[in-house]
Amino acid sequence: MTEATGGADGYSADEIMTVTAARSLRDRMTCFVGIGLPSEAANLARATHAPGLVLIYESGTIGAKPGWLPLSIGDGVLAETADAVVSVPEIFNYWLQPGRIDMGFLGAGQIDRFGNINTTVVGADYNAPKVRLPGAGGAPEIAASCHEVIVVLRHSLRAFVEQVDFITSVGFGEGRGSRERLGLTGAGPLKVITNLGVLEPDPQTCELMLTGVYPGVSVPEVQASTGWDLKVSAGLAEIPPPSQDELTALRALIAVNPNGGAS
Amino acid sequence: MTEATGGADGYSADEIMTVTAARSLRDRMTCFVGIGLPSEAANLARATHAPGLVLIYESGTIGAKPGWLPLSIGDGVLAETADAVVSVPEIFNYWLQPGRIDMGFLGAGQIDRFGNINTTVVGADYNAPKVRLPGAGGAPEIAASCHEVIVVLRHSLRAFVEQVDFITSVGFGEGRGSRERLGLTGAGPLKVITNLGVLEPDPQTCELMLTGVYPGVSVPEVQASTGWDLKVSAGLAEIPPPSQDELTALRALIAVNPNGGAS
Amino acid sequence: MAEIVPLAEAVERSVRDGDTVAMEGFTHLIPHAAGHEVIRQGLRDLVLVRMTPDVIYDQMIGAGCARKLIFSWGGNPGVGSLHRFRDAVENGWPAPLELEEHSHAGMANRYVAGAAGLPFAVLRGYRGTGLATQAPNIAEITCPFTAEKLTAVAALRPDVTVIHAQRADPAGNVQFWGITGVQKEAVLAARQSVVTVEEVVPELDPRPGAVVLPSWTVGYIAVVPNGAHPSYALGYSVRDNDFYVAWDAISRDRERFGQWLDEHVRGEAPGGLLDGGLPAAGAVAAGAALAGTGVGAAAGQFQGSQA
Amino acid sequence: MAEIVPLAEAVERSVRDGDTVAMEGFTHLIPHAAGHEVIRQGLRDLVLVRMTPDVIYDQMIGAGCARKLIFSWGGNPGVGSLHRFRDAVENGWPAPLELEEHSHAGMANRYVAGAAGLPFAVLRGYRGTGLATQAPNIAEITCPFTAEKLTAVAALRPDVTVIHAQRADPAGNVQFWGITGVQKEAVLAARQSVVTVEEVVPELDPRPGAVVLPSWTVGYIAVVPNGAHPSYALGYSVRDNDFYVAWDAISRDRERFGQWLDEHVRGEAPGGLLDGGLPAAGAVAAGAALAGTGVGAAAGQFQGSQA
Repeated sequence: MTEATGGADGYSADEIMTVTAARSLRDRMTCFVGIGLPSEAANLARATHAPGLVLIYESGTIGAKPGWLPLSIGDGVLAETADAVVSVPEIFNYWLQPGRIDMGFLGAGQIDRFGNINTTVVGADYNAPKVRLPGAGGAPEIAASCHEVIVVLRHSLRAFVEQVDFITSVGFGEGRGSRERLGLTGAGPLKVITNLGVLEPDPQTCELMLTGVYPGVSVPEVQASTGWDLKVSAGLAEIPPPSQDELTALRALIAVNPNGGAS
Repeated sequence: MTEATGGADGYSADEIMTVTAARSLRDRMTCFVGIGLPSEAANLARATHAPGLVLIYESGTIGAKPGWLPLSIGDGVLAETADAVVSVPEIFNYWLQPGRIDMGFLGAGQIDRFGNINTTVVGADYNAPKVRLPGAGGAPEIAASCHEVIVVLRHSLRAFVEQVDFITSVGFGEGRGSRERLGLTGAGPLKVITNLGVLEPDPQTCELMLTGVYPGVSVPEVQASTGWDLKVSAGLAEIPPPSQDELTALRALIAVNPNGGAS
Repeated sequence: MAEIVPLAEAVERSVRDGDTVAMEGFTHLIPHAAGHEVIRQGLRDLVLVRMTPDVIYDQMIGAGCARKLIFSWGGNPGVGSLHRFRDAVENGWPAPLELEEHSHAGMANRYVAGAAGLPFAVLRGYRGTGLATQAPNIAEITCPFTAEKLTAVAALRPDVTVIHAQRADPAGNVQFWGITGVQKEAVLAARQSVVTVEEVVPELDPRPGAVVLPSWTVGYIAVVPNGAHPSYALGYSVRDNDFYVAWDAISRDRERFGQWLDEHVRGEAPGGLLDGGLPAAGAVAAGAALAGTGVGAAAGQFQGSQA
Repeated sequence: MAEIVPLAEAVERSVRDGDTVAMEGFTHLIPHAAGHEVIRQGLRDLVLVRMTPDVIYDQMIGAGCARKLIFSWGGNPGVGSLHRFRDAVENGWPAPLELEEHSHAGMANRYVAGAAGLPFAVLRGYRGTGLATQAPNIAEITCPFTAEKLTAVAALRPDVTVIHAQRADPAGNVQFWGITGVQKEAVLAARQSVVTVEEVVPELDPRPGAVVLPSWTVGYIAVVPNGAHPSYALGYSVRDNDFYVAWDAISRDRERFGQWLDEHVRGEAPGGLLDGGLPAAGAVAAGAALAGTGVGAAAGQFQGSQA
């Protein structure tokens, strides 16, 4: 597991990553949430500025309101607090597929310059992988059908690669126009949020570029952790640090998790 | 409405028709039931020799146990007494379509020599019908997918025709082999039960032939009410009259119907 | 987010002349009150969609709201024919009615495709029937794995779907139970939706067999107690079977139908708009003298085909 | 009609070496006890099917039951990798494991097609992914109405589906509620089924959100209280999250895994048949010394992909 780099004002790199991800969610949005970092960020948003955020888990729970971070997408608290619980076929067919969900919130094993995600195998040979990853889960269709997608993962050369070994979920494919050619209805990964900063697609090429860094993080530091020649946006911004309220809420959320966090 | 001809021993032609239809159902069968005569017969069977009969209505009620004859396929009593209530898409897709149901019990507007059913229009021109009938409902897929089908309708020249004006539901199509060519998985209409007797398909040609008559009904009488040259089975049988128990049960069933019978 | 508004406002803001409107409810929970509001608002040229266009569409067709009907079974359940429907088809009164007809399985799957955001659905159906050649939106499709021939039906995507439900909460979440039919699919397939409810309650406690439509999937909610009558809402009312039987005589005659409409639909004003764009009552009943439609034959024989 | 029998008998009468077996339960209601019985009976060469082959299939794969896995997400939810699964794929221990992998949406629709008696289902999915070219049973399909390109997936029809449910009644009707996953479809798609239940109750009173499988759709029922552990049965138990965390260390090492299996699975005899065709416990653990699989890297990064 990546060690969190210590933050400046008493917050960790993981904490500012989660807070930044949470800020990307607007109140009353509908949000398809994966377990781990995405679930942490979405639940933080709901606990702070977006109390009306509608959390949707692939287990079929729509409008779940967990009081703590669930360890799995099927924890009982999700069903017990949901507005509606539907079957797994229904959550994919009636809810995700038609483009009914505003935001998809994904993790990744590898991600490449066009935001394509690999969660299947590391290594060039599918049949003899260097590392066998868990596989697709709901991610391919979340990446295809949500209005927009946010990817949350920690920065490393192993994770940010020129080209993923296997495309599990399509970001911008081979660049601009790929999504349209494939008939993917959503806008794709509009933000990749890491423990160093934020990447967003270049509107012209759809290549991910650096648009924000956290306080104390330098551009070369991010580039050194990225496996392609990472371009920097002309409008590069320093991302505001977590507020005390955000930190307090995040730590409270993790503290009540029966298993001490979904990391 | 066809006037019931008076029966010999204190039962009507409609009563022996319903009793004969009920006898065709075996205990613990699953039976997809239409409203009207089919529902009467199926509920009679459940009240007499087949208490474990599983009644399935297209409203999504599986294992309904109504204490009286429902007027519609969506009466509250069906949902309240069912083992399971499912959506309308589900009843057709998961329950009827896979061939999970033993028996389909249908009515008809017209029926022809190959057991094809018309409930759409009377008259040669679909766009200027002589009589507009209700349409297909669930019948086409019941006729296609139940293991076997029983059709219950009153005998008349108007109803029993050489060729139906419109094929709403396929019986044996153009004769033997048609169902296989169309990919219909069920065996088709193995019995047509009327107020005069019973027709069954000739095993060689699939043409409906007379295999049974009620007491007091003559073969020429049936032939005179049939719009094609009705063949008579070598094994033509006289169908036993209703027993006192059957009649009592049928009359009790109809008596408690809040609207006096679903005829 | 659903808005809770008076029925007249809900219909006014969602339905336009010429729209494709689905009013669903499978025997149970039929949105009759909303149908009456559509008649009162004098909406015209609607493409009406419904698996079982029973009494509710008989009234709307007779009142002249419809240009076309997309359906799978048009009868008065357990009673017989729909006389206004038949008069429109057989005699073009009060206006010709274009038909597109399907089987129940086909209609249900067309809604499923609409709800699922797919352009079509696949079923074992229609093969060998006259429907397959008569109706558009039905095509043969070949399984890419087994080469088996099956049937594809095109997705239904109504402009507006209207349903009746037992309850909503103040946030606009909707809950209905009992025979739930195809209403979830019909709402999710539509661009806009109107839900009439028996009541708004502070909280929707879970109910066995209940479908919940989250507020963000619903357009307008209107509180209309007994808004399904003569259909019913399980737990609130029972089906008025007597009305269905009585409808046979009311609807058989154009004049009597017109009088019924004036008295029981146009005469009621549940939420204003009574005078908004309505034809004079007399104009609607005017064609009645032309009647003599020969309907009613063989109703008993044909109802069995509802299954 | 379902038969209520001991678990060992249910498995013995329904599962054969080489069968395609689906054990479903989406985090909730995972049929762990039945999985252990399959291990105890020494079944071999199974094609295991499951959307989320988590700890239950890690155990069965490690025990040598499986020849092939058809799945969409193989991880320890919220914890990390499945080490036995990875050891089989990366090192062929205890036997090579053939993979056929899909997305969740694809797997769910494959069960839907199986339950619906269709040879395939259609979805918006897979397009542009490596899955589309890697896995069989995925094909492009063209809408006959719009010419749009979509994806077809072949139906799944397991020989046996195994699930865990809260309750059954004496007639063999089965009821489960909470997160109900894909279990209805998995049972209806299969030729045969085994359902373990927390208890048999005289009558299944209706429950909010409950799925009922009528007795005539189920093969065998076995009463196994807490039969989902470490998964849970809503209303009966809570998810043993500590066990999932502990499994990471147990499963990381072949020898420790073998000991765990001997102690907690093979050492238990819930219904006889303990000595029926089992390999000696030592033989299973024998390969443990060959370990050093390098698993465990990056688990934290990868779990996010579960969504």
